Amino acid sequence: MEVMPKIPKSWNLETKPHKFCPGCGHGMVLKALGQAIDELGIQDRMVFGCDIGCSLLSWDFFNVDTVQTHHGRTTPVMVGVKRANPELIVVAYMGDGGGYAIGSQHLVNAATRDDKITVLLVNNTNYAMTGGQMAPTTMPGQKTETTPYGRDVSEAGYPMMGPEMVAAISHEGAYVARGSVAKFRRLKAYIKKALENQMAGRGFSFVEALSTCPTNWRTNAQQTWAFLEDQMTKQYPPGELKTPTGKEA
Amino acid sequence: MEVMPKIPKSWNLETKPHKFCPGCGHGMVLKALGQAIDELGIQDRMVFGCDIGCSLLSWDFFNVDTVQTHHGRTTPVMVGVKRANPELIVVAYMGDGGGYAIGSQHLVNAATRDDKITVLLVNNTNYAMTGGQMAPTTMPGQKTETTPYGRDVSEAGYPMMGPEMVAAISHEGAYVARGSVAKFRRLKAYIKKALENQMAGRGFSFVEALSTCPTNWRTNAQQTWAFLEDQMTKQYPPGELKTPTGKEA
Amino acid sequence: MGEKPIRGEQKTFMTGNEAVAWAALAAGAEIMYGYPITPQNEIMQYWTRLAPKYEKRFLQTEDELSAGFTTVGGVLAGRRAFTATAGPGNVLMQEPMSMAEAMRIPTVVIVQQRGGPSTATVIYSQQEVTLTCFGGNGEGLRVVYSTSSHQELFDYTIKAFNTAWKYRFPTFVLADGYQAKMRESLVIYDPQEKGIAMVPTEAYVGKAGAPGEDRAPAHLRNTYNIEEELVEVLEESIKEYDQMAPQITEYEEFNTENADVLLIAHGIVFRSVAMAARELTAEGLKVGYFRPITLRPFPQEELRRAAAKAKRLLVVESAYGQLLKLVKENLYGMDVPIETYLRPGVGITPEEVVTRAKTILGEEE
Amino acid sequence: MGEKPIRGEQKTFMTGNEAVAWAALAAGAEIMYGYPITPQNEIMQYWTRLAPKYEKRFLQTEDELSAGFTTVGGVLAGRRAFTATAGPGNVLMQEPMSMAEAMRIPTVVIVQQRGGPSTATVIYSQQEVTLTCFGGNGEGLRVVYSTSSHQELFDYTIKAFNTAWKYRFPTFVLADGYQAKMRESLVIYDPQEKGIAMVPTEAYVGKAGAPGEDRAPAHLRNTYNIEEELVEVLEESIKEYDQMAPQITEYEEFNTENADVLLIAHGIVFRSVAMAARELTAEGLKVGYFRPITLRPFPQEELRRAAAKAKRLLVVESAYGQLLKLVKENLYGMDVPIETYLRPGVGITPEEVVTRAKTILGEEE
Amino acid sequence: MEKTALKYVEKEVHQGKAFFRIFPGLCKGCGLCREKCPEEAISWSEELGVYGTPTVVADPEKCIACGACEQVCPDCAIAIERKAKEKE
Amino acid sequence: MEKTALKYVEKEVHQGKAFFRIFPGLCKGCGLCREKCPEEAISWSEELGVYGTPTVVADPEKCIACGACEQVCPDCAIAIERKAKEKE
Amino acid sequence: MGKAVKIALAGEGGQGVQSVAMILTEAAAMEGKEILYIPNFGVEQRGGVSIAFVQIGEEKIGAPKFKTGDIVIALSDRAVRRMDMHVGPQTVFIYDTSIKGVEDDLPQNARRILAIPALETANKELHPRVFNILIMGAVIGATHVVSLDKAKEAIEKKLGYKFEKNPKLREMNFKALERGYEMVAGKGVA
Amino acid sequence: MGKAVKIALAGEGGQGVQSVAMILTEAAAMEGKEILYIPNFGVEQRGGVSIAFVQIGEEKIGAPKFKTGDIVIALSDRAVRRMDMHVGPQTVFIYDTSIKGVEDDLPQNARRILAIPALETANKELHPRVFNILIMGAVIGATHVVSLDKAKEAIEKKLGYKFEKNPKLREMNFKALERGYEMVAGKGVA
Ligand SMILES: Cc1ncc(C[n+]2csc(CCOP(=O)(O)OP(=O)(O)O)c2C)c(N)n1
Ligand SMILES: Cc1ncc(C[n+]2csc(CCOP(=O)(O)OP(=O)(O)O)c2C)c(N)n1
Ligand code: SF4
Ligand code: SF4
Ligand code: SF4
Ligand code: SF4
Ligand code: SF4
Ligand code: SF4
Ligand SMILES: [Mg+2]
Ligand SMILES: [Mg+2]
Repeated sequence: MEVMPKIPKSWNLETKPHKFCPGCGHGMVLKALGQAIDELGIQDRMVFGCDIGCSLLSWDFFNVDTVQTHHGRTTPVMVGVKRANPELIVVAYMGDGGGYAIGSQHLVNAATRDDKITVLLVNNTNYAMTGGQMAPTTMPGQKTETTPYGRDVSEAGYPMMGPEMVAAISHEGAYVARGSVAKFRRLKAYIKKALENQMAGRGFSFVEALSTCPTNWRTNAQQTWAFLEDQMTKQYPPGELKTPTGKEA
Repeated sequence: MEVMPKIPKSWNLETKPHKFCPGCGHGMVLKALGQAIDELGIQDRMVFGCDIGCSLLSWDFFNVDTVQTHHGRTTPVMVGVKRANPELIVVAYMGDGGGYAIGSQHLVNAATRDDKITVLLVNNTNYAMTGGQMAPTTMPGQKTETTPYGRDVSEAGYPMMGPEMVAAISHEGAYVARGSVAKFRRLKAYIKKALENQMAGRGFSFVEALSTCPTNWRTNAQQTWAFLEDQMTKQYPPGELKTPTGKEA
Repeated sequence: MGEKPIRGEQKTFMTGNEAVAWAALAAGAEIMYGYPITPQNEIMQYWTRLAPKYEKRFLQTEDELSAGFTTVGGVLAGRRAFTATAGPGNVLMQEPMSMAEAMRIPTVVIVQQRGGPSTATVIYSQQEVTLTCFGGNGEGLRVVYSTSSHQELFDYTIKAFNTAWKYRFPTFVLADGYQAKMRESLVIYDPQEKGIAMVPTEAYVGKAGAPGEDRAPAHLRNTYNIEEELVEVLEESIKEYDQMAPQITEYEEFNTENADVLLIAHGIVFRSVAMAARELTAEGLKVGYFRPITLRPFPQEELRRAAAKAKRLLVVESAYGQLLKLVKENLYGMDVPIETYLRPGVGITPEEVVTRAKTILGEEE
Repeated sequence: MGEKPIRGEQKTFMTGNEAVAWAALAAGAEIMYGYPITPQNEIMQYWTRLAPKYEKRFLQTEDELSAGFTTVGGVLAGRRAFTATAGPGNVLMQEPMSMAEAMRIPTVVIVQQRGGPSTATVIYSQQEVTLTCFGGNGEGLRVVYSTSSHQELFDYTIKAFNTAWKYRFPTFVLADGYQAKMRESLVIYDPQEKGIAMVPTEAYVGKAGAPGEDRAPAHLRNTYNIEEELVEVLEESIKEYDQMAPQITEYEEFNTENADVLLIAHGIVFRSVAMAARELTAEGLKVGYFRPITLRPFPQEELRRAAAKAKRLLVVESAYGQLLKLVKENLYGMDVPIETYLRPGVGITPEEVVTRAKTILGEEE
Repeated sequence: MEKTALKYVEKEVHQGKAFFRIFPGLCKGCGLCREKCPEEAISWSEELGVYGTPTVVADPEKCIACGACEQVCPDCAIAIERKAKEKE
Repeated sequence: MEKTALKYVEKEVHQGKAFFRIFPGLCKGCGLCREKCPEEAISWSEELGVYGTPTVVADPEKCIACGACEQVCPDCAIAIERKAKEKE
Repeated sequence: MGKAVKIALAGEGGQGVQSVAMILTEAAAMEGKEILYIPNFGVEQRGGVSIAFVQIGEEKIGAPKFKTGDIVIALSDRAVRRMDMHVGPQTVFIYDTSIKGVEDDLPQNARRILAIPALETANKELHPRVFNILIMGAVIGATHVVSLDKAKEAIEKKLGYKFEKNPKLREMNFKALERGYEMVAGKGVA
Repeated sequence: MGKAVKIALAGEGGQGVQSVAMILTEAAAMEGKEILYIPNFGVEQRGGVSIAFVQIGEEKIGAPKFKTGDIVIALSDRAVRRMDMHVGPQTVFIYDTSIKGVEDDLPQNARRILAIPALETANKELHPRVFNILIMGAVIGATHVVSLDKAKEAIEKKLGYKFEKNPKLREMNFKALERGYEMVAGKGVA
């Protein structure tokens, strides 16, 4: 028997190695998603939508029907697909810029409407694809291309607490969680629950994944983990914020 | 001495009677705002921005520098004004459609950024100017032109809890309240606090005003008050959600 | 699909917005996603009234960006989906439509023009011609039908779905606030009964079969890493657009043989022009008209033929030269003098056209 | 206003985006509000680096709608404010700019074109010509300078602030991804030192004095209740626009006397065209060029004069006929044959232009 | 505000301690004041308002000059004026 | 996936109870696995990865086949395989 | 597209000009005529003068709005002023006698100006609610665009459900129609 | 705008082709030449082949990109394949001898193809870090667009702060520059 790398069945092998940078958290998030798809056996009825941002590099990532949309617009495209064919399981995959800045009206309204879709948002504290500008999630004091002297919250604003916001406006059957690529199993569990929530038709489901961007952070492996695990997790506490049956025990 | 009607000094008498319908809550909200302006003595350094929606009918309402902007865009215009000239006291006046639907990305991001502006949002549970379509705030079961059989929350979504959302993402110095034209004094007090908060440079301030729209509700005076006081206030509890010094005692 | 909404031909009397809603139903449209804006609101309002009865779907979205992108999503899922907008909403609609243009997604959009620029008026104009034909950051690979009566609003809304799905370019039906709000008579019908076959829809995503096994997965994108990839895709689309053009261009003309003045107008203004032409002809004057029905692609050859026989052209529009630009561009190389009657944002009556034409005819003598 | 950013003339070597940031500083711009998009990002990045030193303001907004509307707000407050965008961002920017157009708000926008339609490429194109000149639901009452070198990016960015504030129309500086990202030499300077006076800014709101007492309050609107109110405002703006036009149109030409081929191009493609023209001339061929610098208003008279003396025109652009449309429209009535070399979304080298021109010259023999 | 908007109809109320004034040129006849009056003191008047609809009038016997009607009137068409002496 | 991506280098680890496999054709040399190894068992290897950067190798003495490295690798370049007998 | 009779009706929000237009065009349609009816609309939901532009003819109607009408009816002072722009030398201008203070604002160039006691008649002889039907009668009296019988049929169609409950209403409406007709017919305006 | 020498350098992300371009154009600018340098850029932040398009001449440079270069240098197998489109009959194509498996992918129509042991030389004789400077030397050897002295000046300007701390580095870089130059100069390509 040929020895194969341990790659989720739903991944598209032809496009591997993928297009993300070395050490990019997108790869881990998509691995978690791939495994979740495999475990739930939904590859055949999935539609994966990816945003503009580094997430677009996943346009041919899966052996799953995929639409690469516009910056911030993956939520409405997937809402449109899901409502047109509720049999499908749709995932809107986006960055923090796409979800919390240019597409925040879509996120907020889809959550309020309780659209039965799954939004998977990668929080890497910056606009990665455009070369590392500030994102709504950039940490106080963090240097980016548009906060070259560090994010001054009194001018440039505070970090956006996405799952907290979604939890505040979503409803009974919604699922809201924040995971981290540093806790892979848990992240995968959240993603799986979010998909299951959609499969059960219970409500909107939203997972923010704390992720890494060594390229724009300009960090080596050690610094990458440190920034994610020490700093980001302090600002953005992982955990489930809303589950259809109440908070995680 | 000539007997004059009791009209706030900051109102522009030349354009009175104003353009709102008989019994329109906009008139009451703007009366509260007018009195607040008078009491705070800020008429000379105010900039009033009004949105598209019935709020646009206030484009010449005050003897105050006024800009009528685009649907949903009053928040960014006022952010632009305020940051360009922080001496000014700016009010972004809008409807629930402008604030929670098409302009929700601006609301959410201005709140997160803690922009030092005051947003005054009129919740009349519908898109009034366009003739009574559903708004994000339309009540479950409420009939509108686009929910002719009553708002079915499972299809058309749930009412948007605006102040709750803003409270969830805003910061220390922010002020967030929901008032009602049925409780005029309290509404005025909220608006005044919101303006004071801006004057003190403490943070973002946001007041949602529960309001009336007899024209599109197709209600007589009694039904108008009943819908506002019995039904709307149940869905949308008035009160202060966030004050710079903590919750209202 | 539920019951057929229309049986037989029915002469009715309704607003243009109502006519659109019925046409979409008749065409078998399954979904409308939209955002309110005057003067197109009643399309949504009629649709929502009819939707449950015919098992149609509807969503009032949070803005026009969402309306456009959800419509794109609906089409990707294989549904005959449409939206409607106007004015500032049409400006925003260009973002989703540029995606539809890039990815050849057969969206249908009804545009009820209103005054511009900016919020301007909620009423009427023909100022969204350039925007609808060439909006977005592309080359305007779309189809735009400009209608001038309720009958046409009905007919071309049905046709728009077929053009869109046959050629896979975003297709627009252009009208205006007057058309939206006025009532006049028209005959509504079921297209099948009239022998009009509806082009079948097809899902782009969520097709039958396991992707990667039974079939290739759909990997749809609008972004390319290098210029050469893009130009290749664009050239293919342009080729197909140009091939399609002669098959779908439409126009209408009258008295084009040796006209002293050939009137050119589209949409509702064309009605005033037609009346004026008929009246002037009755007075023994040599006045004809040419009306492009497809503004994009433009009936270039046909207009050139007509213009070649005319002494002068008179372009009449409720805009400041948007049709005029199309006319000049398409007539390049000819030198028939072009006169204009341009009234941005306001209606034009037959009397005004008659007066203007007579002035021109007078000048000529 | 802090220290002068530039003293004396300095020959430097930088990217186009850097040149824009320096030009804005030199022009005394006080505010940039913007949203990141490749290829304009570095304008924001340089601005944010320089901002604190010169007491400039900056905000990265939540999207281009906000960037445009905050810029409008900044200008209303009396500041020299600008933004920069590209591609899909430029599509969205049309909504705020239609408000600026309606209300005569002197915003300045730098557009670094990229491939289209839709997200397409982050690299390069000339496909935003129609969008930048005529975007929105209006008549395109704006000024568009198309630059072709870093020196011009610098010069025209400064000029844009003056044109905007003098005439109160939104003003665009058009360039592209190559210009944004490439490095070449230019001379930067302080406009005052060069005798260029900056047109003073003026607040629309928040002026001195008590409104209603010392002065009339500002009651600014873009919405009208009836058509006739709108057309009145529009006609006034159009009149002022048309009066302004001859004062600000700019162009450049070479060898236009009896050219066998007159090349027409703008922006960076013009550079290839200029090189080709020079090379062909050196070979003894009669080849000239005409380059519109203002695409809006268009140098109509000047092009007509040049074209009248040419045997053929060759329009060269990295788009599928956007400049071509402008040329045909502005030359209407003439019949010089127009040849084209249209390469949507990809760069054009001098060699390609030479080849194309020679083919045409060959055909002519 | 046109001159006609400044015309008013006045009633002495609250046992002569206050005036109830209605400005027909401002009143749109919405009736909101009427519903809010705690004393049910307000009724429709013969006098027509700005839109040709009836305006309101207070019953001098019932009105206690509480000001609720003034407060809710979206058009500032009602003014309750307590007489000066009362304050003394 | 090109054929070269399927080449792998294998080490017996965890006292022979498992394999540590690295697929150089997938490894981008990010080093994230190295930092996450609880046993500090991973070091850089001579073998170059897909971008010409060093790949990683596990020290058979130290590696306990915990799988942490496999889990975090964004490129699925590591596969830890416990031998079948272990399960028995 | 052919010539048509052009009618403009203007009044305050509550005066029911739009329902007059609806019923009138309905009647014309029932007679097999071509009609075109468009209300004015703007940003305000209420408060502006409400105008109905109606055209009735034998052939398809051309343009939806017209500069000047054949018959222009104004039912309030604001309406009188607002409609001035729609009056031309061929216009018969009709307004209600009860409207005060518009003497100086009446159109200067109308073919004919007619004041009718519509409001008074409705209020005193009939019922305020049938004021608009009376106006409809006046329009027919001035134009003969439809027969009174068809007009009654259209009223029946539109309001029949109300008449069921209260047959007196039918009578009153028909009466109003006729009274309106009489106020104008034979006055040499049609 | 005049003719210029057209140079395209392509390699993997870490190989430093963009800094070669920066230093080279800096040197040319210091010599009073006109330069135009543009990197390729796309949606991927890393992972694609990195290309620097450089032109150096006496007059202002025309177009920023060119179809085919005078000198095209490819430093990895992917770069060899990617640069094929930029090679024409006037092109001198240079690649590193260490690149394996590209025999069939070398351009067919180059004026001259030259394999140079740049990587090996850098790794074995000098230090892997000066590989890109060695390549810069090769470019100069092939084009003589700047003098070696100016090149050194530019290196000094760019890396001087590092040399302060470790003067050995300066020596190594200059050495690399010269070794690269020698590998190509006099090979009849310039
Ligand atoms: C309308 C529009 N504006 C701006 C852009 C440019 N743009 C592309 S990706 C991006 C930011 C991406 O950041 P994020 O969403 O956080 O994703 P990441 O790259 O960090 O994964 C921006 C601003 C665009 N493509 N479209
Ligand atoms: C971009 C755009 N889309 C749609 C509209 C149409 N429009 C005008 S007002 C309005 C809704 C107003 O509702 P709301 O904000 O709740 O204010 P209200 O009238 O209820 O006070 C809409 C959809 C517009 N003007 N611009
Ligand atoms: S730039 Fe950052 S987010 Fe984007 S692929 Fe690279 S590491 Fe990942
Ligand atoms: S429509 Fe409703 S919100 Fe608008 S003015 Fe009338 S009552 Fe007020
Ligand atoms: S609330 Fe005011 S407008 Fe309404 S009826 Fe009373 S007085 Fe008149
Ligand atoms: S003042 Fe008080 S008691 Fe008197 S009428 Fe008004 S609400 Fe009634
Ligand atoms: S985490 Fe994966 S890609 Fe990164 S160094 Fe380890 S094996 Fe290589
Ligand atoms: S399996 Fe565990 S112990 Fe072994 S190398 Fe990986 S992380 Fe280290
Ligand atoms: Mg991000
Ligand atoms: Mg509302």
